[in-house]
Order: sequence, then C-alpha cells, then structure tokens
Amino acid sequence: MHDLIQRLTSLPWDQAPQWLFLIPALFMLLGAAGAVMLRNLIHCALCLTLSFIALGVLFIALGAEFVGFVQLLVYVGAVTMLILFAILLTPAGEVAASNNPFRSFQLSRALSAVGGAMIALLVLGTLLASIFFSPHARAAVTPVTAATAPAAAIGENLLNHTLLPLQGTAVLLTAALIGAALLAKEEKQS
Amino acid sequence: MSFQPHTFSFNESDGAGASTLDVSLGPQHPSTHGVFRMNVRMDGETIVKLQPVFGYLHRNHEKLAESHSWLGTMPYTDRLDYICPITNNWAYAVAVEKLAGIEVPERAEYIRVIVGELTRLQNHTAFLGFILGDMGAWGSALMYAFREREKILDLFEWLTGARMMVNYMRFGGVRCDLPVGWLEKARAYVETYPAFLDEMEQLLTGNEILLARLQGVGVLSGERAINGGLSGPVLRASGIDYDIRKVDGYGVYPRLNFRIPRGTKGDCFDRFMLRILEARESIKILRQAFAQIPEGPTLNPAVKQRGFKPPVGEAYGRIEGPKGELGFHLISEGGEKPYRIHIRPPSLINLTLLEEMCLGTKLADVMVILGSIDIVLGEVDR
Amino acid sequence: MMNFPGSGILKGMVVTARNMIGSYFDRAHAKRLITEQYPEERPTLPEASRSFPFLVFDGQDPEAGMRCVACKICEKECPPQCIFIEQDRDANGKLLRRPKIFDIDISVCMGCQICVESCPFESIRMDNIYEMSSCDRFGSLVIHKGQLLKSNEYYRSINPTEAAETDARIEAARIKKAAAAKVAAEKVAAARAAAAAKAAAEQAAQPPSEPEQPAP
Amino acid sequence: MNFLENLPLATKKFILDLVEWVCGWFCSKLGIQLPGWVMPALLTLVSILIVIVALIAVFMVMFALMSVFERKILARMQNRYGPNRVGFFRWRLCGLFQPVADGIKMLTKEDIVPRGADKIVHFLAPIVMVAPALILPVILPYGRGMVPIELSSGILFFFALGAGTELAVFMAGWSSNNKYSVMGAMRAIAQMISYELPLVMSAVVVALVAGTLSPNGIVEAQGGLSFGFLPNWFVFTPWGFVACLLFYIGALAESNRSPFDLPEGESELVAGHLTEYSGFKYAIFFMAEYVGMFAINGLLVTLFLGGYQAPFAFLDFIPSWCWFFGKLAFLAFTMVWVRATMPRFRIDQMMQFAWKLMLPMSFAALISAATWYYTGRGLLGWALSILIVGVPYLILGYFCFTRRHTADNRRYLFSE
Repeated sequence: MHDLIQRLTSLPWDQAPQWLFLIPALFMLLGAAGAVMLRNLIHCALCLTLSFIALGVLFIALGAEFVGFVQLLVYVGAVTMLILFAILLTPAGEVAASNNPFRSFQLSRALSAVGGAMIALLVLGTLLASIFFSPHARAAVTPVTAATAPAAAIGENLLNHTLLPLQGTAVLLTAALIGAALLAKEEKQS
Repeated sequence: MSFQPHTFSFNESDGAGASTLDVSLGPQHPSTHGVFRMNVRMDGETIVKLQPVFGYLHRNHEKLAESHSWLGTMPYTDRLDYICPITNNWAYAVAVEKLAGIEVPERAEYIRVIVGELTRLQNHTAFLGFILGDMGAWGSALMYAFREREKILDLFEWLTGARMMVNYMRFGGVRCDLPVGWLEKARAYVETYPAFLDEMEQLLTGNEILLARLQGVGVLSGERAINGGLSGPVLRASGIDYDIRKVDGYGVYPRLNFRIPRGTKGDCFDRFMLRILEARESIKILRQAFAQIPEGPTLNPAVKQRGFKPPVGEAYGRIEGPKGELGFHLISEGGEKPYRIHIRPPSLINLTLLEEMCLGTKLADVMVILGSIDIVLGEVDR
Repeated sequence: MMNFPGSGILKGMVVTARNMIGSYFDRAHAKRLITEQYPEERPTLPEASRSFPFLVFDGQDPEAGMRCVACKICEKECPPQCIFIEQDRDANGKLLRRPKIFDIDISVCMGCQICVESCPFESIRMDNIYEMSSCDRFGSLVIHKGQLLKSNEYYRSINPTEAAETDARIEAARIKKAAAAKVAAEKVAAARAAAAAKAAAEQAAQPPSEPEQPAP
Repeated sequence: MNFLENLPLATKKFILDLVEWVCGWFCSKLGIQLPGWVMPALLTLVSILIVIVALIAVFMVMFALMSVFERKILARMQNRYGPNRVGFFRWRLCGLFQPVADGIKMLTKEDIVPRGADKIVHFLAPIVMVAPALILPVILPYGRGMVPIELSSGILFFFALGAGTELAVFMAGWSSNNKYSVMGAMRAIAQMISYELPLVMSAVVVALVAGTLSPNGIVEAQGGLSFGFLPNWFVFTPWGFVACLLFYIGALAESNRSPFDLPEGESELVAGHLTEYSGFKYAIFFMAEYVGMFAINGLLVTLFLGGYQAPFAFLDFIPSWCWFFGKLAFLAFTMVWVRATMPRFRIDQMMQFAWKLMLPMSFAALISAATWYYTGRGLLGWALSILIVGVPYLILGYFCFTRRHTADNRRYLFSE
C-alpha cells in the first residue's frame, strides 16, 4: 500500500496535461474517419461535427481560447447546419440516377481510390511542407496563452494590419450571399 | 368499395414534385377540434393541397331518429353541436312545430330567445378561446372564455338541470318555466358581460402578433361563400348580409331591435371580430328580451309530447345557430316515429371551402382557418 | 392615444397581470377564480340538477310504498333503451302491479329525463348524485331496484320545489279519488237506499207479511 | 450582512481547508511524503468539483422551482389555481412537491424509441442537448468574486456553446423518423440561427461600450450612478434599453419559449422535435431547455441589468448574489408573463421579425452606443442615441410591420 502510493505519486503526473491533448485528438481522428466512411450522409455530417468540436477543444487546450470559441461558434453553429440543411434539401434519389462516365464499376472504384490517395498525399505533403518550411517552425515553440493572444490583440490585428483583406473577404461573401439569394429566387419563379 | 382510412392518401401523380411533404394532420392532433383529419401536402410549409377527412365521430344521429319517437330524438340533438345544445333543440322544435302547425306561447318564445342568445354568447366566447389556442397562446384567452362560459352554464343548469345536455325545448314551448330568481340572476350576469368583452378585446384585438396571424389569412370572397352554401358568421364575414333571424323572423325576433354585423375582407380577422360584434348584439337582444318577457304558460297544453304524432308531410325548419344555419328536414308518415330526419349542420357546410381558404397559406394558418370556421365535430360527423 | 408598434402587446400584458393580481383578491369565487377544489369544496347543485333516475317510494318500506306499477312506459320511451323492467307475479303466476326487476344501466343512460316526463305515476325522478364511478365496468354500473328505490323524503331534500308539486299533485289526485270514491259510494248508497225505499213502499202497499225487515 | 455576502465563498474555502487538513492528517499518519505539486493539484480538483456540484445543484433546484412556479403563475394569470395538491404526506405545501412527483413520473415512464428511429442519434440527442446547457452557466458572475470560471472571452464562450443546442435539436428531430419532428427541427434551426444574430449583435453592443468580453468586466463597468440618480446599468441607456429588449426577444427565441415556440408548436406540430421522446429523455430535454433559459437570462442580467450590483449604494446590505438571482427570477417571471399573453408567431413572420426588424435595430443600437460612448455619455449623447434608435424603430415598426394591419381601419357594416 505504502509502496504503491509512493510509486504512483512519483510518476511524472505534472507532465499529464501535455498528454491530455490525445483525447480530443483521438476524437477528431475518429470523427474524420467516420465522416469519410459511414454510409448515412447525416451520420457523416454528425461525425464531421464531432471532428470540429474536437478541433475547437484542441485550440482551447493549447490556450487559443478565442480561436477555439470561434471555431465552435462558426463550424458547429453555422457550417454544420449548412451541411445538414444541404443534405436534407437534396432529394435522395438524384445521386444514384446520375450518369456515371465510368461504366465499369470496378474501374471506377479503382480510379477513385487512386485519385483519392493522390489528393490525400498532396494535401498531407502541402501541410508538412508548410509546417517545416515556415519560419515559425524553426523558432522556439512558445505555447500560445491567453496573455499572448487575447481577443483584443486579434481584433487589433484584423482591423489595423489586415483591414483590406478583411473587407475584401466581406465584400466577396456578401456578393456570394446576394448571388445565392438571386439564384434561389430565379428557381422559385421558374 | 371498402374505405380504409389508414391507407387513404393522395394520388402520387397529382403532386407538385418530389420536394413536397404529405402530412396527415389528425385524427389525433392537438388542434383539429376533435377527431378530424386533414391530409395536407406541403411545399416547405406552404400548403399545396389539403383534403379534409371526416366521419371519425359519426354516431348515426339521422338514422337513430328513425327508430326513436319524436320526443326521444330531442335529447340526441343536444349532442350534435355539444357547445350549444339549446339552439339544436330549438331548431328541431321549430321544424316539428312547422310540420305539425303548433302554436308556441309567447313566454316560451321569449325564453327560447333568452337561452338561445345566451348560448350564442357562450359559443362565441368559447370561440375566442379556441382560436387563440389554435394560434398557440398558452390558454389565457381560453381560460377567460371558459370562466365566463362556466357562469352561463351555471344558469343553464339552474334552468334545465344540466349544463350541456339540456334537453330543454319541447314541441310548442319549453319543458319548464324559469325558476324563481333566474331572470334576475341572468340579467345581472348579462350586464357584466360587456366588461368581459372589453377585457378580451384589450387582450386580443390590439395584439400585433394576433393581427399578423389573422389578417389577410384565409380570405374568402362573398361570392364563393354563397356558392359554397356557407352560413353564419363565416358568411357574414365575407360581407353577405344574411341572418335567418332577420330573413325568417322566427320566434319573437321581429319584435327585437338588433343589427347584423358584416365584415368587409372575409379573412380570419373579420371572422374573429364578427364573433365579438355578434356577442355585443346578443347582449342587446338579451336586454330587450329581459324587459319584454311576459307572464303566461310556457308549453302549449294542446300538444301531447309523449306519443306525439304529427300529420303526414314534410317540413324544413331552420334557425340561426351560433355557427350558422342549423336546419332539420323532417318527413313524417303520421306515425310515432319520424320517417326520415336530415340535419343541415352549419359546421359541415362551412367546412367545405376549407381547402380553398388554405391553399397557399402556411401550415400554421391551416389551424387558424379551421379555428375561424368554428366547427364542432359532433355536428360535422353527426 | 398610446399607439406605437408593440403597444397592443403591452396592453395584453396589462390584462394578464390584472387577472393574476385579481385572482389573489377574489375570495368569494365570484368573479375570477371559479374553480371548485373538488373533494373539499362541493358544488351546491341547483334543484333541477339531474344525473340519473331513481324510483320514489312513500312511507318507510321501499317495497310497500313503491309507486312504480311496472307499466313499462319509461322502458318504452327511454331513448337509449337503458331501462329493463320485469313485472312481478304472485304465487299463482298472476301478474302484480309492481316490478320484480327494475334495472337502469347508467353507462347507457344519458340523463335526458324523458322517463320522468313520461311516467304517469310520479314514480321515477332524477337524482343529482354524481360520484358514481366504479372499478367494475359491467356489474356496478347497472343499478338494481334496491339501489334505485329512494324515499320521498330524499326527493324532497334534493328538489323541494318539484317534490312539493308532485306531492300536491298526488294529494290532489288522492283527494279527487277519495272524493270520487265517496261520490261513488254515496251513489251506491243512495241507489240502495232508493231501492230499499222503493221496496218499502212496495211493501207498504202490499200487506205487511214480513214486518221485521232490517234496513240495509 | 457581510456574513451572507461571503457565505458561498467562505463555504468553498472551508471545504478546501477541510480537504487539505484531512489529506495532511492521513499522510502524516501513513508517513508518506507527497511531492509538492500534489496538494495544489488536489485542491484545484476539489475546488472544480465544488463549483460543478454547486452549479448543478443550484440550477436543478431552480429548474424544479421554476417548473412549479411557472405553472402556478401561469395558472393565476389564467384565473386557475395551478398545481396545489402534491405535498409531503398530509401537508400539501401549496403543491411545492409537484416537481418531485413529476420527476418520479418521468423516471418510471416507459422510454419509447420508434421502430424506424435512428437509435444511436436518438439516444445521443438529449445528451448533446443537456451538456452545453449545463456548461453554459459557468462563466456567469453570480456575485462579487463569484465567477466559477473566469474567462477573458466568456461572452464568446457562451455563444459558442449555445451553438450545440441547434445540433441537438436537429439530431432529435431527424432521428425520430417523424415528419412533425423533422419539421420542428428545421423550424428550430432556422429560428435559432436567425435569432442568434441579433442576440450576438446586442451583446457586441455591450462589449463595445464595456471594452471587454469578460462577463465580470462587463458587470464592473456597470457600477455607480450616472446623473447622480440613475444606476449605470446598461439597460438604463437608450441604446442599452433597445439592445436589452432585442437580447430578451432573442433569448425567448433561443430558449424556444412562447411566442417563439414554433419548434414545439403544439397546435401545429404536436410537439415538434420532442414528439417521439418520452420518459426521462423527454425530461432531459425539458431540463436542458430550462437551464438554457436560466443561463441566457443570467447573461442578460450580466450584460444589461448590472449583474450582481445593487442599483443604489444603500441597498448594498443585500448580498450581491441575491441581487443576481433576484434579477434572474424577475426575468423568468416576465417570460412566464409573456407566455401567458401572446399567441405564437407564424414561421415566415418570425423570420421577418428577426431579419427585418431585430437585425436592423441591433445595428442601430450599435451605432447609437458608439455615438453615446464618443459624445461623452452626456445629455447630448443621450439625445443623439435616442434619435438613432428611435427613428429606425418607428419607421420599421410602422411601415414594415403594423401599417398593413392597423392602418387599414377595418370597417364593419351593420344592417338593421
């Protein structure tokens, strides 16, 4: 008993919080895998949401509170809903009836597997390259904390240094919104 | 051909496409006023097709009458429109009196007018509550309405012995005279009624949400209303001046001074307001009737109620019920039992234009329109 | 006056608030709180209030004082056919003027009181009891003669006005009957007396062969 | 009254001391030398647990009380008695034990899952619903120094977690395999997304003036009096009043309460996304809705009603947390009051209301607040900000909403 307690308490528990990130990371991977592999589209979307939530938790665990909350707010609150709406509003029969150029089932399967693998490799490569060749990667890793990345600093950056891109994005999004509304309206009249 | 309600649905070919949704509202649904069903096809929340299905509460009233005596049919009329049984009694009595040519004593006519208008008051009051319930108000208006209705039902119980199933009218009069003190109590009660209506109006008619929910919803033109055979407040809301109390002038109504309100738009709000305006007119009628009621017998002594045998013939008697024209078509072969009775229920006939009013509106409007027609399923299905 | 957007909603809220506060100051159950707290508070039923029929008997003994004569008019008139009557027979199988079985199925009865109106013997009347629920669907909802028979005093207690009218009617009928009987008896007596007088006269006209003729 | 004021914090400290003392006593008994980081970690853990237990207990009790008082108040407004029977043996206690009875009933009811339902999602939906609802209240400052978790962007946290509710509602509606449920879910999502905008915008207005997203900082920004008599609460400024109303309406919509109870609109959609739920799952939905309602009302108190602050200094003898819960109770009462009065919106009217009135008004409030802030909070600022929110309100109110309804004077003809 005595020994056990001694041994347990002498384990490097103070390192534990750094390993805790594995839990959300695991959920994120599970969610991502589910989003790709499940058959039911709604289940896929829900798995994707799980992945988003885990990502948000990771951000928060890394001390990037603001980004984490925005991740939750935007992705869980808005993007997921968008995906779900899109799935629900798409009539179920249309995908099956679409004209597949690759008549042979086997061929299409093989082609899509190869294409998918290539895209995945490409994305992974880009990510790795950007991580390894970015100047931040060589700098000493300083954990982002609430003190170094407060909401105020982000706001300051957004509205002072990157005002033009921000406004440009806003205009683009507005244009897209108006376009979407117009498209929807046209469809209703026809 | 066998009718199977549970498989009954629309033809797939007459739909607007794959993006519509068929919903069966009812027969067990919170706001269909009983066991009523509407097969609804919706595009989003907009109604593109609506099919009323009724008959779930069919109780054979017309057929039952053929195996009952003339008097024995009277208590069954209570159960047609169970919100206002007295006017049902009255319509049946009027029809039988027309068939047999029976005179009604004057006091009985006044009593009939008094209880009939009290019935109209409580029906219209309950209507206000019901339609608010259909709109999703959490029962305040309904509870106030039932509070007042309760007091009228107490008067009925005092007079007839029962709150709802009164069985009060008889051929050639009414079953019993007013108890001592009834008239004073009723008069005092009716005097409190305008204040209650004012309170209801303060609660309801200014409310922006209610206005938005009722105005411009379920518009029905006067022409369509006439063609559909509609009657009662629904018809008058479409601007048609037609009230059997004025047209037929039955009972002592010609002696009473009252007005018939009419709407101008024919939407749900007009139907709603018309109930309030009619209730106010009813109060006027009641005041006059209280002042004019004479002493005298309440039942024509020449008429034998038990074993009543009218002469051979047919008659159609009708009155202006709270919901519209309530008529009884009687055929007598001179026996103790009617050969055939046909009931013209206002609820059923007002319901016939439901789809027309609902097309293009939202799902929530269907409930309001249904509520604004003011149906009672007991009368619709009979 | 106040008519900005949203004022209608505020007015409505004033009404609900007034009703809420008013309900706490409404002691007499007169205006706002009309709910009766049922098991503790019982409604005071008006005299005419009716639920199900019962049979009236006079005096103390239900069987002896029973007014019902098993004429079966109510059974015939009852719209939902909820009355069942069987006439009683004596030891010799002769029909008696009283029911052996008188059942009312209150699960069928609709309380229309047409039986009351059609009864020529003032025998069946409407009760105002309302606690008739039971756990037995079939047995206890059919009420038998024993349960149906209630005294005239009970009737007077639930509906004094109508009971008094009925009593007066019965009394009047009894007096009329008694008077009629008296008249009939007097008529008989008078006839007999006349006959006797005639006989006496005849006897008087004839020679008195039997002088000691007792008077009738 | 310092004792009452400090009662919650003192209790927490007492429990922590107790734990520390007991641990130390045990260690010395057993002769174990603990590493230096163990005790602080343990105490942190215990203090977190205390906060969780206290929060859940407080909100559960509030939920129970609310469920009975809501029914009683609603009943009184409708001239009924409301629940007044359930008590403790012979004592009825005005029906205060009703929630206990309800809970037992809900627990013992059969949990029905429709045959065609997606069982996993159907099971997960109540959990997804209740988890954010229970986490939401942690950022609220309940009293002076009584913030369970002090977050610098707490307001954002609140809205971020609030997004989870939409997901749960969708899951519930979709998985039930019922047309009413799906329609209810779609309505709920449309409604929540639409009303989240004005809700967030009116919170942004406050963040703009207070210059912080931390709830505690916002409460502290509302201390003191302006003009010498008016508490510095944001609701007592023109822009704040408008933003508060918008936030309140948005809160009604977010917590699916009348007149925005379209998702469960029982006269149309039987019970919306809850149609196929029964037993304790239904109770959990119900609970999550109420706790969410308290949380959002708590945020309203924090943002606009001065949080735990007393309106005037001489009222400071009442503990700060009492002020907070008092204001919360008042808001909950008004929600019941609104529910007793109003009919329900129609779906298109609800959307119109959000996008055509509330969103422009929240922008107007933002501009108004900025004007008020930069003109130095004086009388000029007041006048300008009243103008900036008043004019759009009247224009929008008269021309977009009520003109159609009230301006055409309905005429009713009477024939003799």
